Amino acid sequence: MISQLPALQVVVPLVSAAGCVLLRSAFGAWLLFSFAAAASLVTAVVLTVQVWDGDVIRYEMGGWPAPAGIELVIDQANVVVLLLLGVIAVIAAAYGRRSIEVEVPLRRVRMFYAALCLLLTGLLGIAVTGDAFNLFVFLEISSLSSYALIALGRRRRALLAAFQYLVIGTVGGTFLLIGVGLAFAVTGTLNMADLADRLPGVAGNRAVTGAVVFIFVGLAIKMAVFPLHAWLPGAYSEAPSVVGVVLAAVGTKVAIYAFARFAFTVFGIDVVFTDLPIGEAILVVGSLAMLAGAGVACFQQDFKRLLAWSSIGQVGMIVTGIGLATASGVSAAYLHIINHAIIKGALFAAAGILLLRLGSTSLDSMAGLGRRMPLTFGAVVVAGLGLIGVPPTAGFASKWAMAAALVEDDQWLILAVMLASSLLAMVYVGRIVEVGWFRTPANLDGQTLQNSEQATAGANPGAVRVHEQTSLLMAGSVALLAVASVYFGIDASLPSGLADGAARILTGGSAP
Amino acid sequence: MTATHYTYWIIFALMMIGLYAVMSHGNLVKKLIGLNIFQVAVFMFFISLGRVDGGSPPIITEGIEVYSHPLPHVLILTAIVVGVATTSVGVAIAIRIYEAYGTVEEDNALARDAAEEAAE
Amino acid sequence: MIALEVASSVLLLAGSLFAVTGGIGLLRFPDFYTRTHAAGLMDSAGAVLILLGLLLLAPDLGSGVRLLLIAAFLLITGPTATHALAHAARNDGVRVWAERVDKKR
Amino acid sequence: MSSLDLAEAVLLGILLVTALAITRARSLFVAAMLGGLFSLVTASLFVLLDAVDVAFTEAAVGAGISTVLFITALALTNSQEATTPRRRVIPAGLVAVLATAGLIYASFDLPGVGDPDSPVQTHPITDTYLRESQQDLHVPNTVTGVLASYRGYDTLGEVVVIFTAGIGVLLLMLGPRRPADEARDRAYLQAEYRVLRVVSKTLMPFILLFALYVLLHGEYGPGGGFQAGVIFGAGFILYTLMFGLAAVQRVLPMRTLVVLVAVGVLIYAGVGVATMALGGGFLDYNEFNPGNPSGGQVAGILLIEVGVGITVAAVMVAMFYSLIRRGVRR
Repeated sequence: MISQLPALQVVVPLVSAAGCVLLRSAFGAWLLFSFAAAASLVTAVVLTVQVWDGDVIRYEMGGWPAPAGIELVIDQANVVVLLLLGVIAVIAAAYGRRSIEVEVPLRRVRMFYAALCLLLTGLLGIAVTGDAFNLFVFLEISSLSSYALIALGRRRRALLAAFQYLVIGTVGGTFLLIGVGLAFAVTGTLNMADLADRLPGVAGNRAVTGAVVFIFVGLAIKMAVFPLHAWLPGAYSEAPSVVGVVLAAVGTKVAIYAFARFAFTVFGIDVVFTDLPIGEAILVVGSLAMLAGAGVACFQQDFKRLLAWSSIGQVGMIVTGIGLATASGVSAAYLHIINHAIIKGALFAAAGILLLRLGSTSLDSMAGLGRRMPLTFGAVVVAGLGLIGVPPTAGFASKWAMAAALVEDDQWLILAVMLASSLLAMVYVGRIVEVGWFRTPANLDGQTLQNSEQATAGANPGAVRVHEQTSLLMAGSVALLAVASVYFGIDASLPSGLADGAARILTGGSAP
Repeated sequence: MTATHYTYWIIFALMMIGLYAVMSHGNLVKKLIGLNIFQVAVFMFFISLGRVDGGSPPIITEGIEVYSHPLPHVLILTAIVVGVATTSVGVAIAIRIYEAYGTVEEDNALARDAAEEAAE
Repeated sequence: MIALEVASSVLLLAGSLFAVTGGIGLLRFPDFYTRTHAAGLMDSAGAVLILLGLLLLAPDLGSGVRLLLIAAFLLITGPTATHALAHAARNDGVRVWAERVDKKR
Repeated sequence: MSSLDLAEAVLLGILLVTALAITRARSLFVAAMLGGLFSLVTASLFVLLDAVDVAFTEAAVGAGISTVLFITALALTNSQEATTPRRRVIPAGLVAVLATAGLIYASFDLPGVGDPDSPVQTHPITDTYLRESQQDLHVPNTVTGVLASYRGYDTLGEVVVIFTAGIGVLLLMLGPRRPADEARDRAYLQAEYRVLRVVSKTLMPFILLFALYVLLHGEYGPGGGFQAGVIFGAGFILYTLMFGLAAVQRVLPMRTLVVLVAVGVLIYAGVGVATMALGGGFLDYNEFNPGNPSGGQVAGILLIEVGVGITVAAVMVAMFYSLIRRGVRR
């Protein structure tokens, strides 16, 4: 049983997706999704324990040894991602129970859960695979399901956001495919370990350079690295709340993992960072992203949009850590992947509660929130402090690690940029606090939540009313994430242990 | 480099036309058609990698010794399916956009959203 | 053997001629219905003649039967498609070309 | 230049012209039909490049399904395109030119097309796929062997992609059916389509038979579960076009289709779970017949191809149903 875990990690949510379609009740579909999420988390925990000492688990799909067959690879660099996915999936199951009921028409709920299972399958599949083409296939599974899920947002602009994401995301996926093709042309293999063995033999080849550039640009689109971020604000802010939580917490993170995997274990530090100026390019782009993301976030009028722009800045910080290509830089990047997932998950989950209670996520509607919904507001403030990086939050821990990594590499300018972006974060978080605490609430009667389809049909008989009560499961999810974001700031041993392990595997030069 | 590289270059030109069509056109359906051209050109690139001079289709037959490489064919079979799956979801979203906005021109739809925002 | 090859070449050439004529017709004919006629010709006569030409060169029975089946399939679907096109055009109110329309231009 | 090279060059030329014509066409119907032509010519090119399985699929999918999808989209939206604003032209052109320049730069170090000494051809897996597979699988069509066995996990991913697309389209398109739709269906049935109906009714059994042939013959010739599913689905789509939605739904209601979509995926994944339960790895078909591994391989390959076929056919028909129902609603 234990030896089958790598395959089960992907297969359980996959089979659950098909099961959700077969079931006749929405509650059954929810149960199945919850089961898939819990199973993913348990599997991830067991796998983490198994590779904790730096072991690498290889699983041969179909019993064919790589490179003829496809292998799954589990090591410290991807168990972090698996754990995050498991945790966020469980949160989504708890949180979605009520949130989906309100935001999605009943007849679509079963398929909605099926699509969530598929999103999970795709993201897990990217994380565990040891084959470059297989990564593309699972990337497309996760992308397709997220396009459909985003399009189900309540407003009509969700459709436009989903379409824009579909077009640019597919171009990104195809760029990845071109890059894989170029690498295949000069090595004859698709297996990551085999690629890593054979690529040094063709070092300096212009086709390899092309492969690096196309794979990285393709993944950068999926990571929403500035200036390829255009799809992100619309997609994250218009998606149904639970989809927003999952995507904001782990969507881009999985692409960042894939990026690190290609950079460090497939092409290797020598090709990417020594021979080519990719590291410098990443640092420039990451710095710009930190400034632009945080800067634009300050001017947003909508809470979710503000959070989405803030994500662009935070992704910039994570890739900066990877661009340093040092053990401490990669470790800091991984630490921030973990912490930012928790923080953004909490904030998007809180935004979903606001949507339910206030019928809107505009900053104006949040006036006086501190008095009317003190707990939710408290969670928003705690997580917001994490975005700025105030001690003792988890955000502080990862920014501190990042600052140390930058100092170690003498990147003073980038350190200044990072501090500036933290100041900007203080501005946008400050705006939320100012609105929520110091402004008086507007009149809220008669506001409704509308499904975009119903709105366009003219009449809206099925429009959902603003809810009086916050569901316990939703509030609990937000509280759990907010508490975790403080706990990991006070006792960072678990996340930093994971991050250090990942950095060791990636920068230590061992095979994938 | 040999003379056979012209195949690659024509394929790259097709990719360029597709990519240009995706980005320059504001019509959503046209964007999807452009995306198709772009992807099909990438498929041709992969298939041309598996080709061997004087080879036969990789179906083992007695008396034939040289076969083209089957792996690129397998990959592209999968990629074609991925492509049409994307197209179908894209078409569904485009139809919904038309129902919601009354247009499939991206710029018009964006303008209508902006007008809506200004009215609020 | 030579007789077979000659016969096959004649059929292939005739088929190609039909295809080219059909193509020219498609471009040069004045209205929808005449163009459909040209396209239908290309579909049926051209393709079937080429298939028959290939049939004479078929290396074994299997390929021969397949070629015959394809030809039979084309003979059924080609005219049906042409019919469907013309039918749809008529339902849609597409006018038949007449000399005077041309003179006005 | 051999005649094959000449044919290849001509086809590539046609492709270039077609692609340019597509971007220039203002009428989207023209663009969609030219898109179908583009795929068909590409399929011919794939035959020249020895990729018969891919050619089959590209013809069925690119020229068939995609074109149907685009035409449906146009029927439900607008068929004329507005002029492209000038501000889009320059950045789009810049990106396209940059990407192509990068590719051409990379291509100088690529092995030539057809080079027998290229890394792709000399890698040990080439031998695994072309020679060893004949002992391990006994499947003459190596494309099917690699697709269904060596890289069976990829193919599972492919089925899941189709499944995801089906779920996505249904999520976006499904709506309740109204009485007015039924009336329209009846009106449609009274229209004069006798020739078409007779022909399609006659062809229907042959189409379904051909689909089965393609499914079962996939181990020996071009074809397999995916192509079979497409043909099967196309048969039902043809029937729907001729006899209306209500008639087909008596045979194949939407709920059954949705169940079939999931069943296909479950068959494929179930084969994997079964091999796990038998003590092997996921999708290790040898476990089906430990005494005679190649027999187990053939059985496993056939089973998963059936799963693929079911899902693909069901998704295609379900998508088509939901799209034309949408049309009737407007």
